[in-house]
Amino acid sequence: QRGETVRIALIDPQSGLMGPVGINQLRSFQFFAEKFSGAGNPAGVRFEIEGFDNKLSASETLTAMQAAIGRGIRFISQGNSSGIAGAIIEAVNRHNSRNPGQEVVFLNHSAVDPDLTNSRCSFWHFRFDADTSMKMEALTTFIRGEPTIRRVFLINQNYAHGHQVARFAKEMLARKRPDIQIVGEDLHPLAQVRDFAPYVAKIMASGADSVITGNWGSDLTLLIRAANDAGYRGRFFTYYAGVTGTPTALGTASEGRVYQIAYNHYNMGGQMQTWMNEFRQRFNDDFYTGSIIHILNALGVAMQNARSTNAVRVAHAMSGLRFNSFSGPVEMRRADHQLQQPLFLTRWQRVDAQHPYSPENTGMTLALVRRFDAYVASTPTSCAMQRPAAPV
Amino acid sequence: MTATKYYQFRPINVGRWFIWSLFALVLLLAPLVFDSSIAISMMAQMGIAIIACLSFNMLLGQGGMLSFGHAVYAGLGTYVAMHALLLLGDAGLPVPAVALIPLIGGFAGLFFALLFGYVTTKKAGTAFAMITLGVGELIFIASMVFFIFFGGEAGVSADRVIGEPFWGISFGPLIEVYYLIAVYTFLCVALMFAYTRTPLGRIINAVRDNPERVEFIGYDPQTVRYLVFMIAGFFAGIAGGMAAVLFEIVTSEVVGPIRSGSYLLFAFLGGVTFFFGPIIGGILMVLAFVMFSEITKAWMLYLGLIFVFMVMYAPGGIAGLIMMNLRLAMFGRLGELWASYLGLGATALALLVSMGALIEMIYHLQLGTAMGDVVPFLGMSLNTLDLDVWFGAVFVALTSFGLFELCRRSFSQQWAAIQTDIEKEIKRRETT
Amino acid sequence: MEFFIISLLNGISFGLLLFMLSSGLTLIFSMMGVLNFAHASFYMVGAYMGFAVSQIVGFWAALLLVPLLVGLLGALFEKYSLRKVHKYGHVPELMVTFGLSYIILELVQLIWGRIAVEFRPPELLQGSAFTLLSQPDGSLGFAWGRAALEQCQPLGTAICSLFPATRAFIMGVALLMLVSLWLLITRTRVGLVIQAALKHPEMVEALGHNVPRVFMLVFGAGTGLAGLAGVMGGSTFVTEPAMALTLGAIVFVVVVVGGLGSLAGAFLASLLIGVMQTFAVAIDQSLGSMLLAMGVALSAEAQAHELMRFTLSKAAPLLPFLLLVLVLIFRPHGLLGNRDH
Amino acid sequence: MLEIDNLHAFYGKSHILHGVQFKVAPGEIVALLGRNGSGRSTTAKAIMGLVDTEGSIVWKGQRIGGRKPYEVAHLGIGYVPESRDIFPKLTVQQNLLLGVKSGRSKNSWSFDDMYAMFPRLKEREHTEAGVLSGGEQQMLTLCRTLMGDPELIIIDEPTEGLAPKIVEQVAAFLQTLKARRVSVLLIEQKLTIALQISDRALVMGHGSIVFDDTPAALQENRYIRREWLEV
Amino acid sequence: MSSAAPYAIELKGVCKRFGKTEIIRGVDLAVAAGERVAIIGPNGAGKSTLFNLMSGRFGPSSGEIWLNGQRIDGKPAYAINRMGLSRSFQITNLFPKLSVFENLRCAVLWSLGYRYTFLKFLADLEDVIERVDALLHLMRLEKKRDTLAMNLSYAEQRALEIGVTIAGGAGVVLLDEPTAGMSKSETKRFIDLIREVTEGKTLLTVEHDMGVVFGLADKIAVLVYGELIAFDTPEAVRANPRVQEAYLGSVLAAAH
Ligand SMILES: Nc1ncnc2c1ncn2[C@@H]1O[C@H](COP(=O)(O)OP(=O)(O)OP(=O)(O)O)[C@@H](O)[C@H]1O
Ligand SMILES: Nc1ncnc2c1ncn2[C@@H]1O[C@H](COP(=O)(O)OP(=O)(O)OP(=O)(O)O)[C@@H](O)[C@H]1O
Ligand SMILES: CC(C)C[C@H](N)C(=O)O
Ligand SMILES: [Mg+2]
Ligand SMILES: [Mg+2]
Repeated sequence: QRGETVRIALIDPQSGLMGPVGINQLRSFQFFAEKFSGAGNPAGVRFEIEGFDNKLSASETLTAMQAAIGRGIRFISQGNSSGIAGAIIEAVNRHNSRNPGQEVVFLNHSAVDPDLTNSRCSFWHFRFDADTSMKMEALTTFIRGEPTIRRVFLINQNYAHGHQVARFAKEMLARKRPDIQIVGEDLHPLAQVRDFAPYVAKIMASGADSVITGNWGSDLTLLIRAANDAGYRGRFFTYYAGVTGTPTALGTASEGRVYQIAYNHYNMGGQMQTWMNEFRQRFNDDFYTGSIIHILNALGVAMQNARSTNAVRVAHAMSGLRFNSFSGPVEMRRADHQLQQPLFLTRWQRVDAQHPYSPENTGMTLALVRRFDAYVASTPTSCAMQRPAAPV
Repeated sequence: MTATKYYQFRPINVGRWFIWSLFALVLLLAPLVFDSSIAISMMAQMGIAIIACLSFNMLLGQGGMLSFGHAVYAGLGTYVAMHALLLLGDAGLPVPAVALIPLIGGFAGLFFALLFGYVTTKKAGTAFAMITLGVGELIFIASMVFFIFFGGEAGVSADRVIGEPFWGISFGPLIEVYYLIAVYTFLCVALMFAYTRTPLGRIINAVRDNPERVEFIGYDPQTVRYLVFMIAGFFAGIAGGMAAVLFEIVTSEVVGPIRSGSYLLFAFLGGVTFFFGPIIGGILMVLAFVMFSEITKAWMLYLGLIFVFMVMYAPGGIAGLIMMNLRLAMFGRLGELWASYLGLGATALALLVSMGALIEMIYHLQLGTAMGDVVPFLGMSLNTLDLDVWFGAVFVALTSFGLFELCRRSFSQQWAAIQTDIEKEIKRRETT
Repeated sequence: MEFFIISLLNGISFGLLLFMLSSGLTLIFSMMGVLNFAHASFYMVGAYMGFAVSQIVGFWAALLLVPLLVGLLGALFEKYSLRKVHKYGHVPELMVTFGLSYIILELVQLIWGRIAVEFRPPELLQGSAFTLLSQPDGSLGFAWGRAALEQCQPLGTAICSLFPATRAFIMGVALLMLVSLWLLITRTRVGLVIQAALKHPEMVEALGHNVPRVFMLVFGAGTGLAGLAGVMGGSTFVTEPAMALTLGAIVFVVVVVGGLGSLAGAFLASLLIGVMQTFAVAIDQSLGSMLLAMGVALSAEAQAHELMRFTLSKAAPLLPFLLLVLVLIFRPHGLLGNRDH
Repeated sequence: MLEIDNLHAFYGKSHILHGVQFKVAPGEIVALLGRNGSGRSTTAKAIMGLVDTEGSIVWKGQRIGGRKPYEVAHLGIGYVPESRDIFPKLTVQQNLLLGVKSGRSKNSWSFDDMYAMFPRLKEREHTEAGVLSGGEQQMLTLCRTLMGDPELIIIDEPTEGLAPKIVEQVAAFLQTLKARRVSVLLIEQKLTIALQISDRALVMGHGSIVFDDTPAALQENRYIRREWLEV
Repeated sequence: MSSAAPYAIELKGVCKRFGKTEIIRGVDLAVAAGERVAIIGPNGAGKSTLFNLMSGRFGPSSGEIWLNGQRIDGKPAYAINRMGLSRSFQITNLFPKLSVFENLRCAVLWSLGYRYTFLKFLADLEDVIERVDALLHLMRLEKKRDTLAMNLSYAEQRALEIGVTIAGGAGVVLLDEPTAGMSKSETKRFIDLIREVTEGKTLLTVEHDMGVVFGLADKIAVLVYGELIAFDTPEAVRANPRVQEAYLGSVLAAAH
C-alpha cells in the first residue's frame, strides 16, 4: 500500500449560511492531508481530498456521493448535520450490498446524533467526534457543581442533532440536578433564521439564568449577537462556540459567560498548537475540527495493519482500533464505531499567558475549565452491528 | 371537400407515426449508446424532467396559467411515492409492485392538485401566479417543519429493491429503472399530446386567450382551469413518483421555489408555444444541472444570461427558433442563410470562449486560490496571475463582440427580407 | 410587559424593513405593471454594495450612494433589457426579471463569495437606542441608550432589555420613505402618465409624454429603494447570497396581501406580517395544549404525537404564506387593493 | 403649415403608403376620405411618428419625419386615434389631465370648455373611463387631445358609434375649432358630414392620394366617387 | 308563466345601479320568439348594459329577466348561454391565438354535448367539424379557415365575432353594434349576412346606423337614460317626436 493514493470525498456545505463551516473543514482536511501524507502516516499513503458542496441538502449529498463513487473514491467524509449523516449511512449500506467489490466507508467527522451509533449503527460508519450524549454527560457533570444555575432555557435547531441535545439535556439534568427548572424550550429551523431577536426576547422574558444550545454556525453566531444586542446577561452552554464566525460574534461582551463542551480546544499545546498557528498563517482562519486529525491518524494506522487501502479491509482494521491522536490514546469502539476520547469544558475569556491562542483576532480565547477522561463521558450503546465477513 | 380532407390528413399521420416510432426507438436504444452509469442516470432524469416540464406547460403554454409552485405537485408525488415504497417494502409485496410507484405519485399529484387547485384556479393571471407562489412556499416551509411526513432535513429515503428478483428484474440495477422510466415517459408524453387534441385541451387554449368570452360560449373558465390543473398535477406527480424510484431519497427542495422556478425557466427556454418545446427544456434542464454544473462553477451565471437573452431575442424559446427555421426551409429559403449562420456562429463562439475564460478566471480567484493559480479551460491552462492572459481574453471578447454585432445586423436584415418574401408568398397562395 | 413591548418593536421594525422593500416593488408594479422578480436581488446588491462602499467612504456616505448606484443599475437594466421585451407582454417581462435574479445572485457570489460577509453597522448604530428596565415589583422603567450597568441584573435589580439602534434607525428611515413616496405619487403627474402608458403607450406618447424615460426613472427609483433597504437590512441582519431568496418570497406576500399596487396596503401588510411573525415565535401554545385547555381529553400517546406538539412558534415562518392564501381566497384584491390587474 | 411629400410608410415589412402628398393650411379643415384599408389611418400614424416612414413631412418649416411621437406632439400636432385608446382605469378628469402637456403654462382650452361642449362628460367626471359607453369614450378622446392645445388636430373617424344627434354636435364642434384657427385633418367614413364641413377633400386609394380638391368638386366627380369611395 | 308560448326574452322592471348612478331605470320589455328587435338610443343610454344584464355578464340590481319561460337573472353567463342565449360584443372579443376554425369549433363544442371531455379526439367529432364547416361557409370565411383570428382584417373579425355568437345554435341572439366601423357598402353586405344567419331566431341588436336599424328590425326599442321610451314598429318610432328629439336629431337622421 505504500505510495498509494487514498482519495477522500468531503461532502459538506460550501455555500450558504453554513458555508463558512464547510469551507473551513475542507481547508482543514487539505491542510492535514498534506501533513499526514507519505512519511506522515505509518502506512505511507498519500491522502487526497476532493470537496463536494452538498448545500446542506441530503439528496444533494447522495448525488455527490454517487459522483464520488463514480470517480473511484471509496472514502466518504461528512459531518455537518446529523440528518444528512443518517441518510449517508443508509445510502452506503444500500450501495455496499448492491455493489459488492465497490464498498465505501463513511468517516463521520462531526455529526453527533447518538442514534447514528445506536439504533442506526452500521459497520461502514465510523464517528470520530464525541456524540451528544457523551458531551451532555460531561456538561451536566459540570452543572451539578454550579448551584447558581437554577433556570435553564433550551434553544436548538429543529433537526436530529438539536432534538438530541434538548432530549439529553432534559434527561440528564433531571437525573443530576432535579431542582433545575427548564423555563423554556425552543426549536428553530436549521440555517434559516436571520433574526434571532424574537427568540432572545423570549429567553429574557423567561428569566433564564442559563441557556443550553447545540446550535452551530450562523445559528449560534446570530443567536449570540442578538443576545448581546438585547443585553442578555445569562450564561450560554454550547457545543460549538469555536466554529467560524462565532468567536467574533461572542466578542468581549460575552466574557466569562459562554462555555463550550468539546473533544478539543484552542490551547491544547504541543504539536497541535504549532499546527493551529500554521493553519491560521496560511488561511487566516482557525482550525477547530480536530476529528480530522483523528480520521487521518486512524486511516494511516488501519491501512498499515490491513496492509491495504481496500475499503473493506480498512473498515475491519479500524473497527476496535486503538491509536494515538492529539488528545492521547483513543479507541474506535468495536461495538458501535464511536470513538472513545477525553472531553474538555472551556470558557470564553481574555487571552493570557496560559491561554495564548486567540481565534479571529478577538483578543479572547476559550480557556480550559475542566477535562473529562474518556471513561467519564463514555455512554453505553445499544448497537447490534451487522458485520460482514472479514476478507481473507 | 372530402377529397381535400383526405389529402390533408394522410401525410400528417404518416409523419406522426414516424415521429412517435422514432421517439420510442431513441428511448429504447439510448442506453446502448451512452452506457456509463452517469449517462443512464442522466437519461432517466431527463425522462422525469420532460414529463415535469410538459405538465408544467399544460398550465403555462396551453392554459396561460403562470405557476410558481408546480414543484409542489411533483414533489408531493415524490414524497407519497417514497412512503408507498417504504410500505411496499414492509408489506412484502412482489417486485413488480415497484413499477406502479410512479402511478401512485401521479395520484398523489392529482389529489393535491384537487385540493389546492380548488383555490388556485379560482383566479387567472397575476392572482393565479401569486397564489401558486403562496401555496408553493407554504408547502416548502411546511416540509421543513413537519417531520413525520417530510422527514426534516434528512428527508425520506427508501430502498427500491423490495424483494427477490422477478423474471430477473429487481429494479436494483440502474438500467432496469431506466427502462421503467422510459416506458412511463413514452406513455405520458403520448397521453399529454393526445390530450391537446381533445375538447378540454382546446377549450383551455380559448380560456388562455380570452376567459371572458369563453363564458359566452357555454364554458365556465374556472372549471376548465381546475380540470386542467388536476391533469397537470397528475402528470407532475408521475414525474415525482419516478424520481422516488430513481433517487431513493427525497428532501424538501423538491417542493421548493427553486425547483418550481427551474420548471418555469426550462419550459420557457424550450419554448412554451409548441408542444415539444418543454421536451427540449427538460433535456436541457438535466444537462445543465448535471453536466454543465460539473464543467463549470459559473454555470448558473451562464444559464441566467442565456435565459435573459432568449427572452429578449427569441421569446418563443428553442422550439420557436426551430419552427422559424423550419418555416424558412419549407419555403426553400434556409439555404441562403448559411453564410450568415456561419458568421454568427463563429463570432458567437469566440465571444463565448473569451467570456467564458474571463468568468472562469474570476470565479477561480474568488473560490479556489488555495488550489493554485492555474485554471484549466477547454484544454488550455490559464494562469490567473498572468496579466497577458487577462488582456488577451478581454481583447478577444471585445473584438468578437464587435464582429458578432456586425454579423447580427446583416443577418437580421437578411432575415427580415426573407420573411417579407414569405409573407408575400403566403398572400399569393391565399388569393389563388 | 417589557417582553410585549420589545416584541412589538421587533415586529414593527422588521415589518418596516419589509415595507422598504415592498414599496419599491409596489411602485414598479403599480406604475409599470411589471412584477419585478429580481426586486429582492436588488436588495441584496444594495447590501453587498453597502458593504463594499462603506469600507471606502464609510457607512453614512454609503447609505446615500448605494441607493443611487443600485437605482442606476436598475435603470440600465430597464433600458437595455426590460424595455426590449415590453412588447411581448407581461409574462416575458416577468421572465427577464426572473432570469436577472439568477444573474445577480451569481454575480454577487462571483464578487463577494458564497458565504456571508461581515457587514456591521457603524459605531453609532451598534449600541442601543433605549433600554426598558423591568423591576421585580412589576414596574417598567425607560432609559435612552444603554442603561447604567448597576441598575441591571446581576448588579442591580432590574431586567434590562436593550433595543438596538439599528432597528430604531430602520424604523425612522422607513417612515421617512413612506411620506416622501406618498408625496411623489399624489403630488406628481408621473403616476398618471405611467398608468396610462401601461394601457396605451402609443397614445400617451402621442399626447406628448416621453414614456420610455419615465419608465426608466420609475424602475430606477423602485430598485433604488430596494438598494436603500439593502444597506439597512444587510447591516442589521446578515449579508449573504440567500438573503434575496428568503426575503423575496415574503416581499411578494406583502405586496399581494396589501393589494397589488397599493402603497398603503403594502404598509399595512408589512406591519401585519412583521408583527405576526415576531409574536408567533413567542407563543408556545401547541395544538395539544390548546385542546387540553379547551377541555379535550388526550391520551398521553396522542399528546406525544407530532401534530399535537406542533407549536405556533414553529409555524411562524408559515404564517405569511397562509395569510397570503387566505387573503387571496377571501379578498382577491388584497387588503387595500381595489383594482383587478 | 403641414406639408407632406412623397411619403412612404411601412408596418414592419409591409409597404402601406406609396408616395402620399398633400398640404394643410392654417385654420383649414381637410377631409381625408377613402375605403376601408386604403391607408388613411396609416397616414395619421405616419405624421405622428407611430410608424416607420420615408419621405418628407414638414411641419411649420421643420422636418418631423422620424421624430418620436412625444416630440411631434410637443410641436403642436394633436391626434385622436380611431381606436380611441382611453385610459380605462383613470377617471374622466384624469384622462383629460393627461392631455395637458407638461411645461406649458397657458392653454386655450380649459376643463370647463370641454364640459360645456359635452355635458355628459361633466356628469361622469369622476367615473373610471373604462366603463363609459362607446360614445362617451369617443367624446372623451376628442377632448383629451384638445387639452394639449394643438394647432393641427388629426381626427380619425370621430363619429363612429355616435348617435346621430351627437354626430351633429361633433360636426358643429369641428367648426368651432376652425373658428379658433385650429387646422383639422379629418378622416371620415361618413361622406355627408365630411363634405359638409370641410374646406378641402382628399381621397386616398391604395396608399396614395388620388383626388385633392374642394368638396363641391368631389360631389361633381362621379368617377372618383365610384372608383375610390363606393364599392 | 301563464301564457302557453312564453316570450323568448322578457324583462320585468329591471334596474341596474353602478355605485350611486342608476344606469337602467326599470325596463320592461318582452320579445316574442322569432322577432327581430333593434335597440337604439343615445350614447350612454345603457344599451350595452342591457345586453350585459341579459347575457349574465352582471346581474340586475332589481327586477327579473326571463328566457323562454325560465328565470335567468343572477345566473352566471355560461349558464345562460347553455340555456340558449348568445351575444356578440361591441368591441371584438375573440380568441386571438386560435385559428378561425378553432374559434368556431370551441364555440360549437358545448352545444353538441362535448363539454369538458378529454377522452375523445376533436378530429373524430364528425358532427362538430360538419357544423364548423357549415358556419365557415355561412360567414364566407372558408378561405381564412386556418388564419389566426388576430391576423384577420377588421371586417373579417366582425364576421367571425358573429359566427362565434351563433355557432352554439342559440335561439336568442344579441348583437351589439355589429356593423360599427364598416363602410357603407360593407355594411349592406353585412346586414344581408345577419339576416341570413339569424333566420328563425330571436334577434336583438344595438345599432346607431339607422340604415341597418330600419333594414333589419321588425320592431324598435328606444332607450334613453336607462328608460324605454318607445317600443314599436319602425315607422311608428321614426314618427315619434320624443324619439326624434332625444336621439335622431333633425337633418342627418332624415338623410339616412
Ligand atoms: N399594425 C398593422 N400591421 C400590419 N398591417 C397593418 C397594420 N395596421 C394596418 N395595416 C394594414 O394597412 C393598410 C391600411 O390600413 P389603415 O388602417 O391605414 O386603413 P384605413 O384607411 O384607415 O381603413 P379603416 O377604414 O379600416 O380604418 C390595411 O391594408 C391594413 O391591413
Ligand atoms: N361597470 C360600470 N360601472 C359604472 N358605470 C358603468 C359601468 N358600465 C357602464 N356604465 C355606465 O353606464 C352607462 C351606459 O353604458 P352603455 O355602455 O350601456 O351605453 P350604450 O347605450 O351602449 O352607449 P353607446 O351607444 O355609446 O355604446 C354609461 O354612462 C357608462 O358610463
Ligand atoms: C459540524 C457540526 C456542528 C454538526 C452537528 N454537530 C450535527 O451533528 O449535525
Ligand atoms: Mg382607419
Ligand atoms: Mg354600447
